[in-house]
Amino acid sequence: MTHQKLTMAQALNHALRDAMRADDTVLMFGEDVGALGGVFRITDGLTAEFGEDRCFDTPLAESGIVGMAVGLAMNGMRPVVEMQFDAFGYPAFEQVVSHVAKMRNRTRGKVTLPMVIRMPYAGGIGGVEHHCDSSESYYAHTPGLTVVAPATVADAYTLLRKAIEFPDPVIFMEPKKLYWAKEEVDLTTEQPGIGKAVVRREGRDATLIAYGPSVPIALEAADAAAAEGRQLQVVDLRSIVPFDDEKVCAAVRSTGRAVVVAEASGFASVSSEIVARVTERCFHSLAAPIRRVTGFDIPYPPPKLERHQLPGVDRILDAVDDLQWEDS
Amino acid sequence: MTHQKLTMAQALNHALRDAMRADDTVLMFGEDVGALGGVFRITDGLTAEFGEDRCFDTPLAESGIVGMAVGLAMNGMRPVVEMQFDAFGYPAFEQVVSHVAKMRNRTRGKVTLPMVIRMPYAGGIGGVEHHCDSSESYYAHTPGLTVVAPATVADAYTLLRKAIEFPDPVIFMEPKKLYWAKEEVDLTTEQPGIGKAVVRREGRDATLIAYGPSVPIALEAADAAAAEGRQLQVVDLRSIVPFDDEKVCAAVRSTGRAVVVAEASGFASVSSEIVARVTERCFHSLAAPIRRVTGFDIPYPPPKLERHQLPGVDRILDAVDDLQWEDS
Amino acid sequence: MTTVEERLLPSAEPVQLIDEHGARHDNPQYGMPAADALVDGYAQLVVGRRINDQAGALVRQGRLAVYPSSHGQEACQVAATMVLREQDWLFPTYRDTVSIISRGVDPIETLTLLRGDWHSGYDPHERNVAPQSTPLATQLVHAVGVAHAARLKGEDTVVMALCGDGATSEGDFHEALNFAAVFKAPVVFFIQNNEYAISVPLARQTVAPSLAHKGIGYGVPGERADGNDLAGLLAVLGQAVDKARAGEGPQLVEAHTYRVQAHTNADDASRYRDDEEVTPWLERDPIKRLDAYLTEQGLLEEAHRAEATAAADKIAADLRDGLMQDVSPDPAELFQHLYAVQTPQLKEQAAFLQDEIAREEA
Amino acid sequence: MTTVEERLLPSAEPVQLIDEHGARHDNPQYGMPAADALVDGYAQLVVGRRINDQAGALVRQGRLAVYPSSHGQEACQVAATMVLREQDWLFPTYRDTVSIISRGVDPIETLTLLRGDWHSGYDPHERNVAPQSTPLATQLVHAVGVAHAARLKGEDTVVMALCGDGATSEGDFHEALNFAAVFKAPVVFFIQNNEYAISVPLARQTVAPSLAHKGIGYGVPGERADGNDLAGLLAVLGQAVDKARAGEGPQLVEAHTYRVQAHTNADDASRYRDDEEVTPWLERDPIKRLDAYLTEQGLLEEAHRAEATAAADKIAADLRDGLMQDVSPDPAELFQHLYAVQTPQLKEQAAFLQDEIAREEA
Ligand SMILES: Cc1ncc(C[n+]2csc(CCOP(=O)(O)OP(=O)(O)O)c2C)c(N)n1
Ligand SMILES: Cc1ncc(C[n+]2csc(CCOP(=O)(O)OP(=O)(O)O)c2C)c(N)n1
Ligand SMILES: [Mg+2]
Ligand SMILES: [Mg+2]
Repeated sequence: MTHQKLTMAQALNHALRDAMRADDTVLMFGEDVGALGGVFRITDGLTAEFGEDRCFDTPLAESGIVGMAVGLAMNGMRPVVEMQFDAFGYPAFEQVVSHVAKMRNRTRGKVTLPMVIRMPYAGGIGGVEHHCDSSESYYAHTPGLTVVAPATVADAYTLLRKAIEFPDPVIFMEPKKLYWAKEEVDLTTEQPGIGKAVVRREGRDATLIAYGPSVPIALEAADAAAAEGRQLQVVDLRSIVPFDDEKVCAAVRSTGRAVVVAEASGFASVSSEIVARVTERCFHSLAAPIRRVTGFDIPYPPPKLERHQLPGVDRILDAVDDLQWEDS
Repeated sequence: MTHQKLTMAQALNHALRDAMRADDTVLMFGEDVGALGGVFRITDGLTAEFGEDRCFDTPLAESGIVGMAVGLAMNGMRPVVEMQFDAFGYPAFEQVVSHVAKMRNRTRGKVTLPMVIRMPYAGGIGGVEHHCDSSESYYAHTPGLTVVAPATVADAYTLLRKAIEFPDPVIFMEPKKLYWAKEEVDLTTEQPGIGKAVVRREGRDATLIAYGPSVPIALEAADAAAAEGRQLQVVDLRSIVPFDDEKVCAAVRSTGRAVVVAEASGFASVSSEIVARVTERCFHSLAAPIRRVTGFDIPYPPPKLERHQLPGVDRILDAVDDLQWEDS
Repeated sequence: MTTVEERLLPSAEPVQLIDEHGARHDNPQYGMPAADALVDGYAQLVVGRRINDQAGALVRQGRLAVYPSSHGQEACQVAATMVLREQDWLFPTYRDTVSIISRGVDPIETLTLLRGDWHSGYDPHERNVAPQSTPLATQLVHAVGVAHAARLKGEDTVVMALCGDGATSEGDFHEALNFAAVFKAPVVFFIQNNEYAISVPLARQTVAPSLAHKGIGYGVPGERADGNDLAGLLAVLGQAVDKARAGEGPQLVEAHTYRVQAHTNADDASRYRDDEEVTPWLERDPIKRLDAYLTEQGLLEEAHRAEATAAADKIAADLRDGLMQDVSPDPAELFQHLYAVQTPQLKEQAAFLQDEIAREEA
Repeated sequence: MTTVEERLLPSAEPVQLIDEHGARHDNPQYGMPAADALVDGYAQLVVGRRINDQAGALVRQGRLAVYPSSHGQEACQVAATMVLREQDWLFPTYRDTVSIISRGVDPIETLTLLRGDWHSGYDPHERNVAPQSTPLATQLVHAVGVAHAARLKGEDTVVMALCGDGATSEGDFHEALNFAAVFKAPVVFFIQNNEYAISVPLARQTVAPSLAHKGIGYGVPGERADGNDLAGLLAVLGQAVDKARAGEGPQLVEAHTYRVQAHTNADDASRYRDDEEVTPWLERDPIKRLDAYLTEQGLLEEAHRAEATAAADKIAADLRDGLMQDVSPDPAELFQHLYAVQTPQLKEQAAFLQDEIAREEA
């Protein structure tokens, strides 16, 4: 356990390195993850330290990458693969949905697939088309997958270590705009694991539910609200599947009001699910319908317009204002 | 307009035939849709009537099929393609999400893709793995697609005709267990179009919201409830995207209670969206939280266990009973 | 000196060591397999044929939901496993039931999928047989991963990956061959070209000179064999397995055979092909010709035939008996196998169903 | 009599009509293009080079978000469009800006994508140029569809579909070639093999004898050319286009060239390759050798050079001026282009944003 000031990219790199040191069946591969160290440098230095057999470039084919990982996992390895950007995970969708998610169930647990699919996801980096998708809802809707999204540097390390140790396949969504976020952290796995949400900020007036890139925005909004005298609680889901119903519902019950914040388009999404399940479970504790602040139902915009798509502090505060404070 | 007793499969066949007669840019292609007439016979006789150039078999590759349709649509054709079973649409996911859904937006409307992707979907036919998926949520979550699911023989005709005439790409989900459902129908396009829900049964006590294969079950449940003195209203969405907020909300407001019935796994799905958006809009009209009767969050079961996955009359009635009739 | 093209392109004609009349054809590159292998193979063909026929009967009796038969393709089915060692892996499709059983997997467990009890019924690790793959060509990339893992572990395992002619059109076929070649993974890609993908004939699938010609585009040697000649298949597949095992990287073999029956019992082949097309293929039957050859050579005696028939009778009876028993999978299983640790959501849903069933039964 | 292999396999060496020293090499199969085509091509190369260099400068000035340069690949860029007729189609990738502009598309509209204003800036129907494709190889199947539609309409249109060496590994490459072959679609698949896919060298991408060897697996004739020799490219691509137009079906051409610069300005090539590897390729520059050849032949005079330079200066100035203007796309557009008829949901969301912006601005 080391106390260091690190970026999220560095923390992820540490997690991979430590996992590969701890277990020599852990392999890392994908496009440009070898000599280059990945287009975001998450795999920087791994080939140098562990050799070509442990961290390597593949031909340019995402279905092949995921499919090969399936085979490696079937035969004793713990593959970690990178989809260069989350939209480039779509060519592998068939492998993910029909095999990664189903192999264990298909074989009644005889074949397990301990593997991790890492995806730099979401926007806020001024990327051109196909570089800023938020595809977590596709995976979260697919039974058999575990879907995780860190929001802090510390969690990036913890959750990636836990994902690699996890006995089943994990879709690991890395909020790419936070890659360069720096924090003073202890690199430790002594943190809540997969399936556990955490309350990042206490507050009695309303609950903001967020994950991945939306957590820092939610915290900012809570700061701003506090300045106006409203105490917003912020829950960081960390794990989308499994979902921490207990923690999330307890939080919402304690305030009676909630806003879900997510960057993905809202329609038929993870944010819809959160609204639906929390409402189902906490209906009589709610003073107002749960609001959503999500991306619009449009393709991710070009760089010059992306700020309109991203949930921002003002939009969150507007939604909070909308929680029928008067009439309830 | 002809009055006939037809199966849904036949009505779809008529729709294709009439569309191909009306417009010779309409093409039908995919796997086994030529001489065989499709594994469900939806394209029966089309090659014989219109020739190999209008209805034809392709090599076995779904991404190729959808991608080729994109190109044909770019160059003046109106392609209709069949994914043999909806789970075999996944290899084409990249084409659907990155191109079919985005081409019009990408080119500011300069390139339009009038095309239809037909998918026999959902279960209830005792099919082995990969033959009974319900993938509508993946498409509904993808901005730029239009997603339609008929529930009646008449609508199968109407909606397919309208989908083929539609200026933009339509994902056309055909509830395969209803292929053999027979009805006395008029084949007409003088019906509400894409984007319009219809109330299939009036009722003042609670609203069942369903689409595709779940509509007949919802109607059955309403019959059973009526026998017990409860009047259930049944709304058939018909169109998932665009969603008929107006009609659905009006229906729910009129009863104050609702159950969403859908065969797909519930998590992060179309059913989550319905609960979320109706709750957001009708919160103060609701006497109870909206319930969901959906498939479990598991891969579609093997034939011998499938009945547990399908929303059934009892399960729907249990959910209706759960709508807090006493305390509200 | 051979050019790279000579090394990678297939023979001008499919390799055939025994023709349809049972006559021997010598081939400079491929020797005739040992007599005992052929006699053993003969018995396996007879058993394989019986499995196909019995399974067909069981479909008609409603004991199996569906059965994609390999009737007429038994030489491919049997050869694919005969050339493997115990540590090797087989990656079968839905049509390769005979291959799986000839690999030693329990027949009833093998038919779990087609019976509708569960998605797959055998433990893949027991005999190194992957679950039968329904989504076409998708298993081929898994095969590469399994082979590569073996190489990383220093094992000399070979993976036999099966697919049909139709499946070669899928993107995953391409990615699998390329990955295998680049990583020199010990995989033998074995295409059973039975001329049809459901109703679609080969000519609609590809206009390549042959499917074996696809190898060179990946730097993978391609070879083709008569798919109804067990001897030729054993020679060609045997050599491919040897090369892969020796570290020469993946190999591609196309067997030219024919789907004598419909795609499955649910299919109606008369809608897309004439019976006349089928007839000549019945003459090319793999069992008939091997019988003729071995008999002519004095290698097959009545005792062998009787033994093979007895083995076939036994497995047919086993299938009949095994499938007559009604197995009802436990609904609780629906929630048990997705994750090592059941999620709270699945726990809730399992409890819901249990309660529902209890109330139904009450 | 040529065998099918001879017909479909590429030449033993990449076709080269002018070598890196500007010397002419005769080829029995490919004649030297007409002098005026070469002189015109020369000017286009000079302009293309300037577009690349100017765009690079504009990235450094923050006027473009990113620019994947085709510096060193201009011969491919220019040849790809020179061989086309007006009714033909071009399917470019993100790296093919020069090709698009040489096809006649407005330069500023072309750079809309890389400037970040919108996903694509030109009307594809105006010059029959598809939007630049970012997801690799996915555009190749569209090209087949466009070509097939043209055939159905009875037009003699040809589609030029571009991709890189890396993209050949994607499943869609495979499906596109196979569909084109089966439907005899008039597509010329033109691979610019610049030896890298970002950091990944060709040897990691494939161990095939060449990328042109991929054709035979689809029954598609493959050919390869020196990618820095405009003359050879015009000859080879010209013949491929002619054949496709004549109804001989798709053609595959691999140009062997080199990515002289990093993948984009955001890439650091020093992490994965040595400068020594790059140096010899600078010697093989496409402009230099054409200049040498044409000068030697007395075909290129100072006037031509001056004219080319003037055209280059002009386009550089146009780019500079055009990109200095700050274009702010209207946020309302975010909701306008998804559907012919805006959905109620998008109407609501557009109103929401409009209101938000109004309040911000208030
Ligand atoms: C990805 C995918 N698409 C479509 C199907 C439906 N399907 C099942 S078998 C089949 C034909 C396969 O033909 P081939 O590969 O030649 O194998 P064969 O059945 O002849 O053994 C098709 C289209 C499928 N299983 N998977
Ligand atoms: C489907 C997909 N996967 C990954 C990427 C990310 N990516 C962009 S360019 C590139 C390398 C492409 O190499 P190549 O095809 O050789 O073309 P070049 O850039 O050399 O012109 C990669 C991996 C992408 N754009 N699309
Ligand atoms: Mg076949
Ligand atoms: Mg390249």
